[in-house]
Amino acid sequence: MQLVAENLTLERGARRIANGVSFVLESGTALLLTGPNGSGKSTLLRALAGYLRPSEGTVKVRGENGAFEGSSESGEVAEVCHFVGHLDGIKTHLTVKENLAFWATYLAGPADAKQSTAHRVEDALEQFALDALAEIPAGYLSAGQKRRLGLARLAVAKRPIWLLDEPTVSLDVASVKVLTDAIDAHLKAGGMAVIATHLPMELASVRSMQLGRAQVPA
Amino acid sequence: MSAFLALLSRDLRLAVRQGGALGTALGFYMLVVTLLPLGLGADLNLLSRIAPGVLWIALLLAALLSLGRVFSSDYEDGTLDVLATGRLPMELVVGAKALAHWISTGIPLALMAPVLGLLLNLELSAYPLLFGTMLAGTPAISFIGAVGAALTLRAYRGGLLIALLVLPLYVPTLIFGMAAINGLLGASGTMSAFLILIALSLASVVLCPLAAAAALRLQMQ
Amino acid sequence: MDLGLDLGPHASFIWAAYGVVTVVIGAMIAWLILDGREQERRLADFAARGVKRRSASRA
Amino acid sequence: MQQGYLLASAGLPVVHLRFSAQPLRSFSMTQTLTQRLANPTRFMELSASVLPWVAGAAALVIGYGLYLSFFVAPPDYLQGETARIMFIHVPCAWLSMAVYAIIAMSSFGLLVFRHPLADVSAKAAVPLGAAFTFLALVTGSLWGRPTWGTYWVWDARLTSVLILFFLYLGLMALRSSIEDEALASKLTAILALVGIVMLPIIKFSVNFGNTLHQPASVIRAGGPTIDTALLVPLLVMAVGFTLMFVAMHLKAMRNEIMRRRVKALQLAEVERAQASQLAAAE
Repeated sequence: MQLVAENLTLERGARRIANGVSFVLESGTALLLTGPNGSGKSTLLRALAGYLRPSEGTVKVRGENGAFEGSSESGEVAEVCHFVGHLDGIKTHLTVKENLAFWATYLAGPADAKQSTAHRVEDALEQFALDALAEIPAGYLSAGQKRRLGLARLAVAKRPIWLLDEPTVSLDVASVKVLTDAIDAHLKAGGMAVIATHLPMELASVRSMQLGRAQVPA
Repeated sequence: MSAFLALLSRDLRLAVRQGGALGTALGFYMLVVTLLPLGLGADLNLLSRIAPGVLWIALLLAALLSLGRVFSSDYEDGTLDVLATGRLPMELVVGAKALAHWISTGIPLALMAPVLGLLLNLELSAYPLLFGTMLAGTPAISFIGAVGAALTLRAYRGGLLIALLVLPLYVPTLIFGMAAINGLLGASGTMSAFLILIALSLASVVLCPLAAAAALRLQMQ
Repeated sequence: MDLGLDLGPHASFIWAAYGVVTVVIGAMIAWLILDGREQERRLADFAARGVKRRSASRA
Repeated sequence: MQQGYLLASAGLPVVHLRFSAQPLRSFSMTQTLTQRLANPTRFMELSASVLPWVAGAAALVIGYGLYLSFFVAPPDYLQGETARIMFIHVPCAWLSMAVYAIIAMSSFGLLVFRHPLADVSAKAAVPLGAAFTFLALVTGSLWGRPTWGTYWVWDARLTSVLILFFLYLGLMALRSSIEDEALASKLTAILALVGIVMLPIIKFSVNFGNTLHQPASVIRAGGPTIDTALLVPLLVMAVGFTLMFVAMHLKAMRNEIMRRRVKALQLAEVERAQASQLAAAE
């Protein structure tokens, strides 16, 4: 599987954020987006997920044999990706387990049919060291715990593309290790990840792309 | 379908856990119905004549109160972004959330209407009709309101703006809701307004999610 | 307001109607013209300083 | 110039028509006529030459219409002189609906075809439509006082025009409360389309009550029922008002395009300042 961005031009309001960004991401690799604040990392991730329609260029998913499988414009990329943004997407009135159980049902695809929802939730709780907190309302969690809960969503449904926006923010060293292990396992299983970060991440198979300042007109 | 039900039940569960929203809407409903006789004079004949209209208008306003939060809480905590990556089309996300609003707010308000009818000297025999027409009309209120809530997601002065956008669109619901009660109560006993009210609700259930979903997609950029 | 017209007992309503229309439409036209002048002035100001739009510089 | 990228790919040699605050970048012979008319620069040239003629024609026709309405048209045998209010009331009422239709069509053009001028047209038309709707209400009520004995009756047509006025207010309020202008345009367009779907339903619902208003009398099968002595001035005024609206709409669109150019220039200046700051730092 490949994630292909072709000549993306992105605009916010009347401001140009990115100009002519292209890349091909193969199965089993991660792409780190680096660059200063305001260089368009988040915007690029939102365009990959299909929230933001590029003013030029396309985002596509290609299958094993290079065949076209879908584009972000028609929402097909969104359906095969996990998006973890700055906000965790957590309901404070639900318990940790209820939060995950909802996402496990809501985001489930054909790849998840083998395992029951409860099973997937248990696995995710364990993987992100949340099992002790399972019955606690998410509103009581610390910032780091909330972040882990947000990231645990990655484990409740199998999706080949992970789009992570500054995933290590408010995580302690041990939790960063949990996250990098999860990403490495995901890559080893043939997944892909695009990660916006200002800190280097130690991953097995990684390329990086430096985003500059928004392009200045001539 | 399971994603739709999961979203619906999550929203209902949140409505129960948060609790406050429904209580506020019911309290507001009761208060408006209380204020009107105080303002209009407590002539029982007058009150029983205008009771259906008073109950409908107060219900519209009370439902409007809780509409603002339908999408904004999910937008603010990032849930909406993740909902958009589901297999469920945005139209059905809107449908599930508007349906949850109807169940958690519309139905309790409709149930409350006959009780408030007591205050307005409404005939006891009218209660089933009143509840029936409100049950038939409130889906239109939730679904049309969802369009307003979606359009004003990123607007400042959201609450007042929703009222300005949505109340004119509630005019048909109000008129046919009133006409349905009068038609069923009156000597003519005509059903036509009641049937139109049902048609209006069904049409808004089908059409409103299209507009609301388009509005939401634009604002997630 | 005598234009040699006898508009009957309700003349004031007729004059009021025509008056409101004149005032509102007049105000709209005045606003359109003033707004247009203002925008032209600002554009001319930019032209005088040699600032060009992104697209204009590329075409 | 280009940002860093992993794999170079050739730029697509396609002209993308899209909504933006600036005119389209380049023009090729392959563009269709509508695309060429959609170009704001072209619109500015065309409208500049057309506008004085439309405005002049509107002034002449309205002047002639006023002469007809006051000095030629006889008093109505039932309503007397007050029927003269009709000559301004009906054109305003007609424009209140026609302008909403134009807004709805422009909104459709923006949402579906992303026509660059469609939003300019919709945005420019809303305040004009609101003003004509307001005038229709005021003149109608001034006509109603001597005729019905009251300034306002809850008759079906008056009520629907009042609700139409609220829809206009909603369009203006929504646009003004969203900061991102491109987003505001599209959301307002959605609201305008919701409105055009709801209007017939609102009209139908309001009709459910009794109507005191005279039934539609100008356009109906079997020919108009108004006497030609009144009909001619009415039609002349309607044409005059329509021409006046076209002129005002063109002018408002021109102003809006200029306003957007000013914004684009301001933005270019900000970016330039940023660039020079960056160059100085290096």
